[in-house]
Amino acid sequence: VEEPLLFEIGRHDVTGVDLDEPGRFAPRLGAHMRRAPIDLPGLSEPEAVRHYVRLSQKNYAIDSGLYPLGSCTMKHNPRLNEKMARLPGIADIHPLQPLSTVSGAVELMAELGRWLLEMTGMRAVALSPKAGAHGELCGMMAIKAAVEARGEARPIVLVPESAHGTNPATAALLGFRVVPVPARADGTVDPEAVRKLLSPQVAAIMLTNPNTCGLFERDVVEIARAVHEAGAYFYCDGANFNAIVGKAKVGELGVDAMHINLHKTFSTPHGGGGPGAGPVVLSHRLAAFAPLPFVRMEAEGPRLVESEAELAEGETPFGRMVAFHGQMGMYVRALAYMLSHGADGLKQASEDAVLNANYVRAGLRDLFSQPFGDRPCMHEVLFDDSFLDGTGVTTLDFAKAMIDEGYHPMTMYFPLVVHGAMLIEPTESESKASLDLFVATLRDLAMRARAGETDRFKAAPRYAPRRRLDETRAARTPKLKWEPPAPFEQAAE
Amino acid sequence: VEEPLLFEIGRHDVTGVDLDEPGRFAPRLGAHMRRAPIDLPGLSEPEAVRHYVRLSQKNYAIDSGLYPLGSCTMKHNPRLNEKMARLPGIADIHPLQPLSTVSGAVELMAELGRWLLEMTGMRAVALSPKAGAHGELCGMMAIKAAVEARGEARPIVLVPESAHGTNPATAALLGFRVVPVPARADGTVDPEAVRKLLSPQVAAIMLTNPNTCGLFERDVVEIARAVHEAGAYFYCDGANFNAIVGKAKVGELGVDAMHINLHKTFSTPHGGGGPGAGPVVLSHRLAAFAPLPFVRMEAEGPRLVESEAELAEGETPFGRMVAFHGQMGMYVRALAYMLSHGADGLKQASEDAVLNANYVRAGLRDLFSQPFGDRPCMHEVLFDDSFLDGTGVTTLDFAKAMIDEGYHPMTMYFPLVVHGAMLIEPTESESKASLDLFVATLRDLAMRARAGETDRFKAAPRYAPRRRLDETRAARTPKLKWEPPAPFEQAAE
Amino acid sequence: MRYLPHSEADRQAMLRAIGVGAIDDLFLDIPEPLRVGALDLPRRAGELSVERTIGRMAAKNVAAGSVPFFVGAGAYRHHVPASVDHLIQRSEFLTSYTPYQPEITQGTLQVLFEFQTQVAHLTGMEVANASMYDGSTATAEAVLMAHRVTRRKKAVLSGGLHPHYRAVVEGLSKLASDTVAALPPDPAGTEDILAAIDAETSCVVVQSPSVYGQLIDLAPIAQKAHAVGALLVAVFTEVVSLGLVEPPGAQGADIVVGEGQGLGNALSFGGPYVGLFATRAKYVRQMPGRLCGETVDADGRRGFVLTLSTREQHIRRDKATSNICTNSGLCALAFSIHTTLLGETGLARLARINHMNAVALAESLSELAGVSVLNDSFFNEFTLRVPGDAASVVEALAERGVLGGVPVSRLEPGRPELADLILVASTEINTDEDRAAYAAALAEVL
Amino acid sequence: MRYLPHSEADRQAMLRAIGVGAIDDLFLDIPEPLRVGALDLPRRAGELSVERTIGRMAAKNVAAGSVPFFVGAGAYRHHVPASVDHLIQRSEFLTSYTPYQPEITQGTLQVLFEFQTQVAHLTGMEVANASMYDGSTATAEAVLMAHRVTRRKKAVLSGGLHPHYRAVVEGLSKLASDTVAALPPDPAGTEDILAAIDAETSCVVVQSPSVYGQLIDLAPIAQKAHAVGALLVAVFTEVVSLGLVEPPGAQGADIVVGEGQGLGNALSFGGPYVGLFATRAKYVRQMPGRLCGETVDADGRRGFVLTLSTREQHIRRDKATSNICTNSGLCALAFSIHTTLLGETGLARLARINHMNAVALAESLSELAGVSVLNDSFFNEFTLRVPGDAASVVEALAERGVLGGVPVSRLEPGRPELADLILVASTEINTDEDRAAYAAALAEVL
Repeated sequence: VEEPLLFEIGRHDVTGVDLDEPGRFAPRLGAHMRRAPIDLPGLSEPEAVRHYVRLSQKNYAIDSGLYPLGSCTMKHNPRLNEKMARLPGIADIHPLQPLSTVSGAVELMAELGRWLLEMTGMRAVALSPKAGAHGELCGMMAIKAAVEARGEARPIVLVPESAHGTNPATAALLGFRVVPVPARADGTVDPEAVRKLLSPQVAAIMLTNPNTCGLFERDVVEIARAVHEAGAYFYCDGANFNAIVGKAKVGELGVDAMHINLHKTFSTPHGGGGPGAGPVVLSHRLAAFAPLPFVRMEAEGPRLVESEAELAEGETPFGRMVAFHGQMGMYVRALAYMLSHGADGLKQASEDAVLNANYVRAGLRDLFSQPFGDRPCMHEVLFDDSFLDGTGVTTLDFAKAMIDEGYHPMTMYFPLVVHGAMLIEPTESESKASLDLFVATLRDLAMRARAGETDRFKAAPRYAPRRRLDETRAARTPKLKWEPPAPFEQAAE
Repeated sequence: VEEPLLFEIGRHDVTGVDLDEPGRFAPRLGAHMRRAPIDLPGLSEPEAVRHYVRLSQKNYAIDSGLYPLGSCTMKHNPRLNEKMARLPGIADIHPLQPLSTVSGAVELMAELGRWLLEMTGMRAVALSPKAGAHGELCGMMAIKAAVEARGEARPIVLVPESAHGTNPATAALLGFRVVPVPARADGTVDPEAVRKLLSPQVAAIMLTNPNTCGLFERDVVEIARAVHEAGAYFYCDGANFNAIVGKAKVGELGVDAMHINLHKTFSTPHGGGGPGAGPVVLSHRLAAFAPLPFVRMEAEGPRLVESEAELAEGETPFGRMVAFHGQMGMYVRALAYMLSHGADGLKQASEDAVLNANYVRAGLRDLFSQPFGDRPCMHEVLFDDSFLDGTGVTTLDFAKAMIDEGYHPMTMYFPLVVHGAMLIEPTESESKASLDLFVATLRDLAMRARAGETDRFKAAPRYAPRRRLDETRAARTPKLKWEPPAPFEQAAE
Repeated sequence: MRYLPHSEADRQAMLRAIGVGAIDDLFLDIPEPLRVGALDLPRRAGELSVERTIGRMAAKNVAAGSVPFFVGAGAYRHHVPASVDHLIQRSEFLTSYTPYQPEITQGTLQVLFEFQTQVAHLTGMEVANASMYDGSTATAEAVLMAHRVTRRKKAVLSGGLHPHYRAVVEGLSKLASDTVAALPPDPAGTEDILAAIDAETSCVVVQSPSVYGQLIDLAPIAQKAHAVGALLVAVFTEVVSLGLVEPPGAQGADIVVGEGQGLGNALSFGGPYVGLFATRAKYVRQMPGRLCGETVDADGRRGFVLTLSTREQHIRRDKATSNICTNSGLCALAFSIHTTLLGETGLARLARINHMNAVALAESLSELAGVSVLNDSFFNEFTLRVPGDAASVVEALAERGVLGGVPVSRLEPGRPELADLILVASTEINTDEDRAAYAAALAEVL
Repeated sequence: MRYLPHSEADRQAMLRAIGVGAIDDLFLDIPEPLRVGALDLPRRAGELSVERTIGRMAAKNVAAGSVPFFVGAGAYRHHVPASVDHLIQRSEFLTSYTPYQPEITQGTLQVLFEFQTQVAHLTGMEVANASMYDGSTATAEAVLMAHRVTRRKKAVLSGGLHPHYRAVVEGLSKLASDTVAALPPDPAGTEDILAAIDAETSCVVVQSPSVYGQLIDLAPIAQKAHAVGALLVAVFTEVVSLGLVEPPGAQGADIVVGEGQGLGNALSFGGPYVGLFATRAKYVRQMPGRLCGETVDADGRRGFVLTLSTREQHIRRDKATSNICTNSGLCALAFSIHTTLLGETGLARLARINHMNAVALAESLSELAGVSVLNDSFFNEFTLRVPGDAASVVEALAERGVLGGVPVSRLEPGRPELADLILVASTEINTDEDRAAYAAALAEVL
């Protein structure tokens, strides 16, 4: 069933909100009154509810099926967290109401920070970044501030080729020059290669660990030592932190800054593209540079430090990442998740995530190709497209065929270091039965590809709300908002 | 995508609720400890959420499309009402906690009663019945009690043939003999026919108004007068009250008792089959017999009368319909609906409901057949199957074909007085655009039926989670709960 | 008005299409003098206003979750997982009708099939229906069903049956000219119900745990009933007890009815709740209420439908087994989801915690001078004897911020011998602090 | 653990299938000495326990809805229709990922397309993106974009810009070696910003209504900026104002950014919110953030996709227009639903009510001795001058149960000339009683 656009069914004189027209009063708008209508169609409540319900029904979601997006960590979103985020004492407090009326909120931020620091073994946390990439920016700003505080100018940042695109983009945003670090044949970074690139020009290395090939960088300690010896900092992309919570503390690995995607590791919902939250943990080398605002533990309890006027000795924040105090709505969800799991549950979740990825790997290893050999992976398993050689089926075709089987595709063509990459992350939320069915389905598809059923793949998806969309056309002649159709006479020409 | 049964995926040692095992204590169960396991499989929370979300996706709902079930009144369910029903001061109060701690709840019941009485022009209200049929039972019990209080025995109840099945069933439950009242050619009840059936043996007439043919019983006042003159009572089935709220007061029409389906007229959700709520309004003739508990207005405010020990002069309740005080969760939703509409909105809703039904009637009248001629209807429009004569398509086939067009079928084969009845109630929640599309679809189907595309109808539905189900098989060898599959050896025989 | 989609222009266009000049032309059948001018009620209100009005009423009530809370007597406060309420609010469940069109309501139907199975397992019976209004009406329906099965008209009610349930059965029986023999209130579970069963008896109705909390041995009652051709109707008001105590089905019950509110459903001042109804397979065609059954569709795939509807009013009219034409669908869904989340392990553990908390409370309170527990066995509720008037004690406790239970006199007014009894319940929601607060407040009050 | 589906038996079977003996065999790459023994954190907790822990924290905060509430300064308390929160909690929206697979995410994509259109119409601009983190980060991105468009590096910030926004722009610019010329705080809107614009200027950033509530005439600023080849970046923090005041697009703005929280989104102590970002069509390829565009599928049916992603980091890496790789999807959905429910009529009326309430409050408060309103024009917020220290006044009001606004000193500490100013906002949630309570409390405090 097709659902029209709001602009095709809405009417300017219909509203789904009952408000009484105000009585007469003397406005104080000066000369600033709006002159033209806005052009905003309205819907009554029944129409609006149906419009959005029907639109929602065109979406795939974790709640409706396995969502094996590698590196994205589509795990279960507990409903308790949603309930907690809607408590009036959380959802209905203003960031600038007197601090005396929000002590519980500051306590919650302090408690979240305490958990994050204990899990990572770090010194300080900047809670305010609004997403993972924003956290990267925060961490790299802290590093740049630290470099400048030492009176140095280090214009280079090292980034492995397997890194998320946000890493080089973030470095570039701050004016750094990005130098790529090659990977070893086994998919990990060679400390020797890093050492060769290090110099007094290098401000930092940005490393993802576990990396985007699903492997733990086993030489991470040696890399960290080399980086520190060169006077540089070690930024860790925490996108894959969910594999090692309770198993390893990044502080002990030598990391200086790492963002934590609360939506990946701590289950705050992805919401079709956000909002996320990207707190950054900082080592003792960077702790002093944490941006405003931050929570300081004082004898009387936690205190929210909002401005430079309130700084104590040794606190040298590099500035401010956002208005207000960050994503309270996400903090509370993540804290509810942490409290629910506890130390034992968090460790178990990491273990189950790794167990599930390896179970999928074990189920597919004879039919699919692993670019770095048949060895255990962390929370996600990477395949390349060599098992499709000669079939005429591409990674994209294969992924789209999964849609027809009722699955969301895995992450494709990432990391870039692997040809036709397929990155599968089942997460700890999937049951064995669910994985068995998934593996069986992928095996069946692989065999069909090899059996020459190429058409089935090229035509996929056939059983989705839409078939493949013309992305080239969208980009070539961008149509980014609704325009009224041409009048009938013109249209008929 | 198929969804297995809970019993096929659940495991006895899996739970989605974390509880700490209690420590040692001395139980006081006597000899009553359970001896055998219950056999209840469990699911973790992610599995459970997905199980029920996927099941839900196999349902049609108002929120996903027009639901033209005549007599069922599938109107929009405002989400504000759900929010109000979940306020801790409503959802989290116990029916037997001290009355001093629930004065707001009693006030809410009183306020709901006030609205119902003003809308109906009646004297008293029994809020506690749990559904429409339960309200019928309540009303008929009040009538029976009133008859008995007069020292009479009147074993007969008159019921038109077009009545809902609950009417005769209710009367029979109380030991009444049901005598049918014939309808006139125009689909309404003839006061003369009623007069002929009236006698000192008759306790009551049960009449639906507007009736199930979607017509207002225009001689209702005359019928009421005749009934009263014969010493009998007038029970009105209030299933169709939604057509006349703010347009006519049933008290002024001569009704002695009427139940009100809060889910039909006042939008409490149908929930896939309940819970409903069926308060009964009573005339001065029956008010004294209202069952316990009831709210009495006193100088200090409303008071909840729970037991015979608390009765005042002239209060002679016939007993009690339910434990506790009825459907508070539904009261609050209905009251929120009433407050939202107000007197003006309630009247407008009735008018729009009638307008919409007549708009559908006007859109179809040339192609469909109206059993009682081309005249205005109330909130629902009745067609018969004569327009399908010779096509080989039945009412059932036609209805199932609607499913393939994305619509829930209308009510079929009811009322029984019309051959192949199709009863369409769009409700006031549908927009003109929605009705235009609906009418166009029905017209298209009718033309296809006449064009001889019989197969399309016989095979319908084809685009639903299931095709037509074998109801005979279900009834002949009832399988009413899950049984484990036979072991493989047996199954293979 | 936000719920009404038409603009004035829409309305005018539609009237034109219908061929009438004004909306009142469609209401001509209503006799002119009886058309309402205006209702004496306020006009429309926005959400904010409605929230304020209802919020003010709600704020006058003491929410159970805000105080130490020990009230039961047929409705129990348990913790319901957040996912339950989320799932039942899904549009596709919440705003769907009774699944009369099975092709597009398999979701609701499969839920009902799973629910029926869960209820059958919990009660230890062969077959369960798709739910009733609540426990009290289910009990009344069980009595009517027993009349149909036995073709007798006399029900014997135990003195441990919830007084409201008794009143519901009595009220209906009285007006339907049936007989009810109700035994006097039986706080300690010592009545001789066997003596009340005779050859006229259609059924004997026994609640366990009784309204007083007492656990009752149903087996001998079933034996005696069967010996005279009567049925045993077993009743429970706290479904969580079935996680720990022997189910009625294992004790010979013929019909088992009860209140399912304790799983998945809020207190809500008494409703909506969900009645459970289970029986033996051989009586299924005498059963009231909806039933969901398994079948296949035209392509041979498994599917579910409402079935055996020839028992029901919309087919059989005055010959129906009941006038019921609904179940408590959404409450049954909540019940089923909560039960699924618990599973065998979770429900048993939940029941043990309830029992432990009640035992701890009973021990603590009975240490107070003059206070005693009447029951020798109980699950999560017991009857407390206090010195003096129980109603005053409960009120005094409430003034001290403790909701300490239900004075028996509220359910059985006018019986001085019961005036010093309180029904006290404790579930998993109660903490040690709650119990300490109760004991302290009670000591203060006495 | 309730979120983990495996039973122990499942885990053992899976380890066997993988071919390892124990789970730690999968973690061998972590250097042995660095493997964590145990975290110094509590163990797992049930829902009830988590609810109690977080509930206790929440209970220590004063919820805005529980008191007369007049706090704004960049976040506004509006009434959000209940259906908004219901709809955004639908699993299919809540638990879906970024719509990179358009075939199975048309729901999210169509919502974004509608959102972009609504934002473009509201701001009076040609094109809008699919949302940013919030208003402050959108402003920083606007400055970076202006640098790219003009190939200059100096931003001029008005003294009416929210100080937090200014800090975000300054912090990033400082570390990225760009220049920021920020004018001093300008409560009354009297600064001469035209004088600050020169040939080095990439953009001039002006907020209207300013953080002090003052409405600013943007047209002359746009004129001056364009004359020197600079862009006008117009900022708003209260999107509801656009229902009543002239949009920036009609005044010559080149980039319009703002905070969308006021529609559809709760206060939530500052986040998550939703940044709005709109510009001219010719700059679209310099725009940061996600964009949704219309196209067709293989069958020629209309459909939507994320587009122009060659601007983005996952394609362009260090050449991207921004490092942003998310939007504020669910908040944008809430914004869009609320806007749809309001429609033209509703939003205009809502804005008028806001303005009326603020005017009434301003009139009432300025009757008090020594109290004055600084602004000659404003929407729903204004700057109040009080005798004495504004921070103490606000604190004293809070002690009397009135949340009366934000002392300017909290945003601009260390500026004695601003120490007697309070930012006071009033929206449709305020009643006559709220305003009377404020006036009474303020009279008492002064």
